[in-house]
This record gives sequence, structure tokens and C-alpha cells, in this order.
Amino acid sequence: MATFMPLKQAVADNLRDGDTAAFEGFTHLIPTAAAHEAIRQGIKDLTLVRMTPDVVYDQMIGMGLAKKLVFSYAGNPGVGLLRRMRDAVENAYPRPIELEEHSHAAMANAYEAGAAGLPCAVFRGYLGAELARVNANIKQVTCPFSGEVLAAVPAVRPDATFIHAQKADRKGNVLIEGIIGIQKEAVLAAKRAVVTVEEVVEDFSDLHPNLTILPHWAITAVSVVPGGAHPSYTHGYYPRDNATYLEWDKIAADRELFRAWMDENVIKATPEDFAARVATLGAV
Amino acid sequence: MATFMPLKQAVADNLRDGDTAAFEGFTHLIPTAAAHEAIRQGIKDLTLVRMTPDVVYDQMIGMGLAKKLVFSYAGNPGVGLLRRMRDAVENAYPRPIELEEHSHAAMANAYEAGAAGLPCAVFRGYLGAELARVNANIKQVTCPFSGEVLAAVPAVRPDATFIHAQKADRKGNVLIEGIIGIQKEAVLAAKRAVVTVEEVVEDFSDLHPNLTILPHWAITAVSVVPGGAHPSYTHGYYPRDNATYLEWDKIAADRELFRAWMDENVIKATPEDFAARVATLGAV
Amino acid sequence: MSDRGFTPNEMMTIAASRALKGDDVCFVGIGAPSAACNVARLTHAPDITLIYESGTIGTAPDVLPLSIGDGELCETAVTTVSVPEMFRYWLQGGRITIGFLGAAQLDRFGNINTTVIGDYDNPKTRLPGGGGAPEIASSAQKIYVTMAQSKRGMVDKIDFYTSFGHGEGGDHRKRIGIDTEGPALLITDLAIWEPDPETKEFTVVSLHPGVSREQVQETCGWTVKFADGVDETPAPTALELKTLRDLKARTEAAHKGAAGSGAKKGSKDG
Amino acid sequence: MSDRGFTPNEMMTIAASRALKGDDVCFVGIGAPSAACNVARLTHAPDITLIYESGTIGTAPDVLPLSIGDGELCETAVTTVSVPEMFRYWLQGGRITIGFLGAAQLDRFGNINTTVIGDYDNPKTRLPGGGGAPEIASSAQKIYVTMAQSKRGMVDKIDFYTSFGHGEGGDHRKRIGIDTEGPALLITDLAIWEPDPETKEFTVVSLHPGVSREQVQETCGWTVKFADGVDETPAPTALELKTLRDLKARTEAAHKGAAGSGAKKGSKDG
Repeated sequence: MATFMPLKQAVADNLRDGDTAAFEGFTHLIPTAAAHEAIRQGIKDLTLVRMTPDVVYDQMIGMGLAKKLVFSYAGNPGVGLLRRMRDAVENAYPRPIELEEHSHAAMANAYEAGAAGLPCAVFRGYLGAELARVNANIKQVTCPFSGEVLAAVPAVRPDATFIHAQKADRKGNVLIEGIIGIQKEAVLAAKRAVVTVEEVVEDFSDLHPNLTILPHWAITAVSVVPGGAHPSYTHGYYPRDNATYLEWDKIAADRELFRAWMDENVIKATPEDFAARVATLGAV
Repeated sequence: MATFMPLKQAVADNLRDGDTAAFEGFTHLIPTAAAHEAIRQGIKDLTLVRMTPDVVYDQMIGMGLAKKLVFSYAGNPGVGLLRRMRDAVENAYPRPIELEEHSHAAMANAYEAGAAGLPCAVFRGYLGAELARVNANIKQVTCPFSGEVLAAVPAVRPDATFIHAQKADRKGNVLIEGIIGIQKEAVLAAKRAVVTVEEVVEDFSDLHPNLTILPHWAITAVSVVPGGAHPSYTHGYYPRDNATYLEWDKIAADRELFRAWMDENVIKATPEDFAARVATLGAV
Repeated sequence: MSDRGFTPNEMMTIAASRALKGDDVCFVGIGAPSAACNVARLTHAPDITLIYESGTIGTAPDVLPLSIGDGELCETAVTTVSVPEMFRYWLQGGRITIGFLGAAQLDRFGNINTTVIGDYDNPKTRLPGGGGAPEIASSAQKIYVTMAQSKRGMVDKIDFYTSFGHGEGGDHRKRIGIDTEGPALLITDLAIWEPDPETKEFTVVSLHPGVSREQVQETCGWTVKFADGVDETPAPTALELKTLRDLKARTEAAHKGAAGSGAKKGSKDG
Repeated sequence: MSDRGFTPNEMMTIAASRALKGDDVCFVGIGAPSAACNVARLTHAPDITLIYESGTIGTAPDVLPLSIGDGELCETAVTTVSVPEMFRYWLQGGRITIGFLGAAQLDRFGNINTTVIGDYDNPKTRLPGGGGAPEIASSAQKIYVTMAQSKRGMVDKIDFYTSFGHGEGGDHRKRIGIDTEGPALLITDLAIWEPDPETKEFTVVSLHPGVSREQVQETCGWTVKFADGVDETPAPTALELKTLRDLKARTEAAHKGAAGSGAKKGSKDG
């Protein structure tokens, strides 16, 4: 049953040292505010899962929260590489990080299997691809009818998933719209799910019946954080802040600059600061 | 690429003797007009696939079109048994019919696997269920990570799928809304797909981005048949004609009454007759 | 109607409704008592979540559906998803707390047949089949069964295992790899039954008002076990009865209107 | 810009756009030339279907997206689906005619590395990874590769097989169970390459205007094979150039406006 609570409490209640955690978003609706709260709370030894780790994962990795990363594409969208992640992989700074690397198809299927309560996902994939050599979690099953050898990966089952969405109704049902990505599956695959939303509305009775809505009883906590996806965007609320993604490339290039930026913009900040960050971006 | 054409031509072009064919609909949007056209054209030796064969499958079976039925629940919704199908199974009348019987979960997964281009579907199912004894197409695979034994069934890959939908735009993109059932998967799993629609509209630019829309290039033919789901219903157009479902129980109970009814209402009728059948039902 | 002011069928529906709680997520499958679920929703469990296998989640129909795919289920639902999603994310995903099943044949261990009477390959009566039942029986956290008692329906040995209950009893579910609880309640028109904690055989724990042990035995094909202390099921309250009857009256009126002719209430659907 | 009135990069984009047809369904993946696909759409192939792996199907952006998940892709799409559906029904389902891939390293058989430079466990440079590429490479009916030529990029032996092209050449794809065509075209800033029908080694079939064989060889890490008759790529037409430049100008303006600051055009995205 979804409980409305401040983000600080939602993170404290639902994310623990050593957890496997997903902060999912596919360019759209990245749960930045939730990740920043996790950084402020100094959560340690996380196994971070995400198809497309980008700036906010660079920040968590750079702050030393992650012992392992499960992913399929790690980059700063539209800009280039993730420099804090590279420093962790190439130089074990600030701590070594273990990688479990997949393809998008594998990760999408693994979340789907997690949402579906299955132990593994079966799909046609990794044919001739070398990830199958370096990742012990890529195996095979044989179709008992055709004899075709298919790829299998374990289901993703996070201890906690964090997503950002457009809105909740008063009961805690949550609407996701636009590029919906893998968010529904990431929530349903998780033991605990925290959703930050732009706003709460009275009810969803006017919505089309086939939209992506997560029922309140499939969610653990809902926190209202306007602007909580910044510098990512929320379809219908504010656009992507491309300048911040570009700026990140410089900040992340330097360990000291990075720490100073994190201190200023994350450690000393609060979830309430996000609203101001999107205020100047204009509506969409 | 979807081509607009009369239903008569769409059936003639896309359904052949001996085909595996699905006329899908889950209480809602049952493609009755398309099935009646298949009956009029005297197509033979079909392997008919459907999760919930109901009145219109009773009619096709009673008219001798089907050599085999792949299904998970065969009944007249809200009324009872299918009497023509029973006559075929129990008495081989008008011809013997082979049954391949599954559960809903298996059929849903099998269509999904067909849409996904996989040879089989893997799911947790049939535990302790006796269908696994009588259906050779229920097998097992073992999860290579957990060791759990899961059920496997072959993907459903119809030669031709027929569905009914609310509307097409001028390019042939098709909108399905309300209870969307298994229709998207049934179309994507098929080699050829024919969609009957209530109407054609200029474009879909006003629609919410996350609705169930089949792109025109995933469909073979679109035929405009107002009322084409009767006695089933089309969400937003007309309600279910419950009286006709009740009446069917009597008609199907008697071989001669059945033949007379089929002559009158199907053999001598046309797709254009459907509009009148829903005219008195009132809007929804 | 008996002189008690309610019918056995009304007692059955109301007793079933009482077994449901506000935080339950009920999968209202083939032949299941929609009425019980909706009476619960309209009385003591307004927050109950009703799911129909057509894909409607959190539906709140004003009248009972004739089929599991009625338009009103979609119109009043929190969301309507595809059928594969329903079976994968919601049922197989373990989110259903109560799966409600009916039966053509039921045995003392809650095993159910809705497939055939007689031999599968040469049946005496071809029934509709299992629909969602095989996986509801294994994936829902608990199963409630409702049916009117009869010797034809409650049998010593079912002709076909459409869905697995407690098998041969004891830990049979566990032995074949099912980790859900299985049949946890049987509500008939005469009594409430619960599985024995050890043997898992259905045992009468409560008799409906005015029903004797003999009546229960006469309408059951196996030798009935009674619990040590058998209760009397509380009679329907005025509110429960009114809620059920109003629901049925609304249903009758609505379906007459929509169809332009009398439509009998749903028994089986697809 | 050369004195020919267009840059090698413009020639590359326009040559790639010409390879696309109106009935193509293009999967515009990581690092792929969105520009080529959209120039095709805005010139000779208005009916082309562009799919981005974020779930947008049939999108028609007015400006180039900075990332594969930009809002405009969704706003102009025929429909936007979930990421699992995208990879299962649309890519794995065999509906993509052209998968467009870029590469950090490419070999003569169209095998691609976007994972690491150096050893996987102890890399010199950790690159973003494969994203959708491993399955685009095997599930799309054909693969087109675009990249600017360099000895660092076009290498004799790639450090990691992120996605499989023609492997060691010949029927290698078939031998490992892949039944799609694989790399069918390589479009660089200097030339157009096609796989040899037998060996599957990329072979130069057309040189862009003013480009010499030596220039192609100097910027390629393997010994280049040239087809028997090497054509000259037709120079960009005025319409093609104007379409590309207008698109880039609109893009620049739009992204400046949206972000309140200059945003450079997307190279890699996620």
C-alpha cells in the first residue's frame, strides 16, 4: 500500500546498505532527487542496476555508494562517457567497482522477468557477442520444440526501485506517460518501490483506460518532489536541461571539482531545491 | 503495408484452406463479420486458435470449417457451453475435431512469444494440472540459474489473424482501446493480419502517445465494417447484445435449427448487414 | 426463499463476501462469484481490489458483469492492461491474494475439474475447460472455492485435474513445487469448510442457519468431516441482504436495457 | 568545408540517407546517424518508419534529438511503447528492416566494438557499452554502419566483439545460428563499402567526390579491397544539402532555446 511521505523518509525507510537498487528512467523521468537523497544519506555498498546509467549514476559511483553496477549502456546522453564511472573502473577510485554488463535486450527482458515473478528471462540474444564470455550470468536454454538455443539471464529483482512519474492520485495510484521506458517493470520487479511525482491530483477518473498506471498497492511510498527528474525531463511538465548534461562533462573530469560540485549541489541541498532548477526551463 | 479493401477480398486474399487462423477477441471486439465471411467463402480444414472460442467459433465448427481447435476456454460467455463444439467433440458432427487444449496463461504466453519472434514461451504453469498429461505441446525447461522447472509451450504463429478494432487512420494505422485482450499479440504473431474497423479517421495526431496502436506496416489489410463485432461490443460504439448470446443457446442445441439460422443470418447475409444489427443497441 | 428471509444461495454469496478484506487483491476468474466480491466491496471492504482476467485492474462495476470482459469493468477500472500482462505481471507475479474458483467437480482436497466429465479423449460431457484456473490455483496466494452442494459436483474422485488443490492432501503442493497456500476456504450454500491443518481435507467449520449435518452429507459425494466445534454461520445482516439484492436488481435492469431483452445472470463466462 | 561546397561529414550523412527507402523500418540505435534517417524522411523517403529504442515508433522529429529518449520523439510518434515491448515485439520480432550502428572500433567484416579499448577486465578505456547493438546486429534484417574513417577506428582486430558482423567472414553468421543478413553497407566520410558476396569483407564500391584510393587506405587499419569498378558517389544535391543544413540549424536553435544555453549535437546517447 502506497504511503505518502517526504522523500527523506522514503529513502531512509526503503534503502539499506548492501541493497540491490534500481533508479530507473530511460532519458525521460530519471529519479534524480531520489538518487541525491541516497547520496546525502550515505548509503553504502549498493549494487546499482540500470539499463542506461547516466549522470546521476556517475554521481553515486563517484561518491562511493556502489560496489557493483549491472547495466547495458553507460554514457552521458548526447555528450559522451561517464568520467566518474571510468575512474572507478579504470583506477578503482574512490573504490573498486564490479561490473555485470548486459545488452539492452537482456536487461529489458530481465526486468520483465522480475515483474513476471520468473527466475530468469529467455530471449534470442548475444549471438556472437563477447559479453557472453565475460559475464557468467549469461547462459543458454534450448527450446524443447524447435531445438533453438536461446539466451537466458537471471531476472532482475531489486530490493528497492526508485522512479519518477508525472502524478499520483490521492490513493497513491501513479501515472507514467510519454516515454514509459522500463519503469513499470522496475517497480513490479522490486521488493520495495518508491515513486517521486510532480504532483498529486484528486483522482484519475478522467484518464484513458489503457494508460500506464501503477495501482497504489503495488507501490511502497510516494513522495511529491516537483522537478525531481532534473536535469532529465518530465513529459508535460518541463524539458530536458541539456546545458547541465554538457556541464557535467567538465565537472566529472576532475576529482576535486566533482567533490566541490557534489557538496554544493547535493550534500547541502534538499529535495525542495529541484522545483527551482526547472522553473526557468519553460513548460513543454 | 496495410491495404484498405472490402472484407470479402481481405478474407479471400488472406485465408486459405488448411491455414492456422486466429479470430481473436476477449469478450470485447470479437471479429464476427470476418468469421462470417470465412464461413460464406467455405474455407476448409482450418486449425482455429483462440483463447476464448465462443459463439462465432461454435458457428465455424458447426459449419465444418475446423479440423483442429487450439484454445483455453470454450464457452458462451454468461450462458454456458458451446453446443456445436460439443457435438463435434462428443459426436464428430459435422466432422471430427482435434483439440489442443491449454490454460489462459499458456495461450497468452504463446501469443506473446509469437509476437516476440520466439519459438516457445516459458512461464510458471500447469503445476499439478492434468492438461500437461493430455497435451504433447506442454513441455518443460529448467532455469539455468535457479534450477526451477518451468512450463514451455510452442509460440502461436497463425498464418492469418483477424481482429476487430475501433478505427484506422488514412494510412492504415489501427487503434484498439478498452479491453485490449490479446489482439496486438495475435496480429504481431501472424504471417498475415486483417483488421475490421468501425470507421476511418483522418489521422491519430490527437491521441495519447501510449495507446495501443498497430502501425500500418504491421497489418496486411484493413476493412471498414461498422458493427463488425456484433453480438460482441465495441467500446465507444455499441454495447454487447446479450440477448443474442442467450438466443444462441437454443439455436445451437439443434442441428437443423442451427443450419437454418446460419443460412438466414450468415450465408445469405453480407458484411454490410452488421451496421443494422447494432443500430438498435444504443450508444455507449 | 426459506422462511428465514434469505435463500441458501444468498447465504453462500454473503458468507463468501465476508471472507474478503479491504487489502485483498482478488482475481475473479471463470465462473467465480463476482457477486461475493462486489458485495464485499459495497459493504465492509470498500478498498478491495477486483481484477478480472480480461485485464481490468481495480474495477468497481455498478452492476454485475455478464462476462469477464464487460465494458463496465473497463470503464470503472483503475487501469486496463493486455491479457499477457495480466497473466505475467499480476497473476504469475504473485500479486493476487485471493483467487476465486468455481467447479463442475470438486474433491475433498480442493482439486477442481471444469474440463470434461468422463474420459478426456472420449468425454461424456465436454465442459468449457480451465481458462485461467490452472495458474490461478498455483499463483494466487490463497484459493477460495464456492459452489452449491450436490453429489454430482462434490465427488470422491474428479474425472480430470483441471486445477490442483491439495492433491492427495498433506504437503502434496509443496512436493510438486508449488509454494502458495492453495484452497483455504470452501463456501457452499450449506456450510463453510476449511482444510484440516495436517491432512488438508476440507472440514466443515460452520453450518449456515438451519442447516443440519445430514443435509451437508446428503449433498456431498464423500464422507464429510466436521470440525470439533462447528459454528453457526451468522445470518445475513439487513445491510448485506439489501446490498446483494440491490446489486442483482440493478444488474437485471441494466442488462435488460442494454440488450433489449431479458438476460440471465452470468454463470460461466469466457 | 571543402571547395566542393560540402563537408566529408555531410557527404557521409547524405550517402547514408540515400540508402534508405520509404518502406524501411529503421532502428536508430546508440550513436546512430539520426541525421541520415531524418534527411531520408525529409527528402526521398517521407513514409520511412523511424524507431528509437526508447520505445517511439514511427517518429518524425522536426529537430534532431539529443538523446534517444527526447520528448519530441514521443510527441511525433505513431505510438510509444515500453522498452521490453520494443525489444521483444519490434526488434526480436523481426520487424526492423535496417539497424543503423556506429562503432568505436570496426573490422573489415563489420564486427563492432563499443565496449572497451584494451582488456575487458583491465581496460585502457572503458566505453559506454553495447546498449541495443548486440541484438540489433542479429535481429534487424540488415545492418548499415556509418563512421568517420580513422586508423584508430577501422582496425585489423577489434578489442572486443560488442556486436557480431560477419565474424571471420564467409558464412560465419549462419554457422552460429544467425539468419539475418548482417552488415550490408558501410558508409564513411570517404567512401561507400559493401561486403564481398563470398568473403563478406567490406569492399569499397564508391568513392566520394574528390576522394582518392590512397586517402581511404591511409585512414583505414587494414589493407583495403576495392571493387572491380569503383563508382564516384554522386555529390549532394542542393535539396539534400539544404535539408540537412536546415535540420541542423533547427536543431541548434531548438536546443539552445530549451536548455537556455548552447547544446552540442548528440554524438553518443543512452
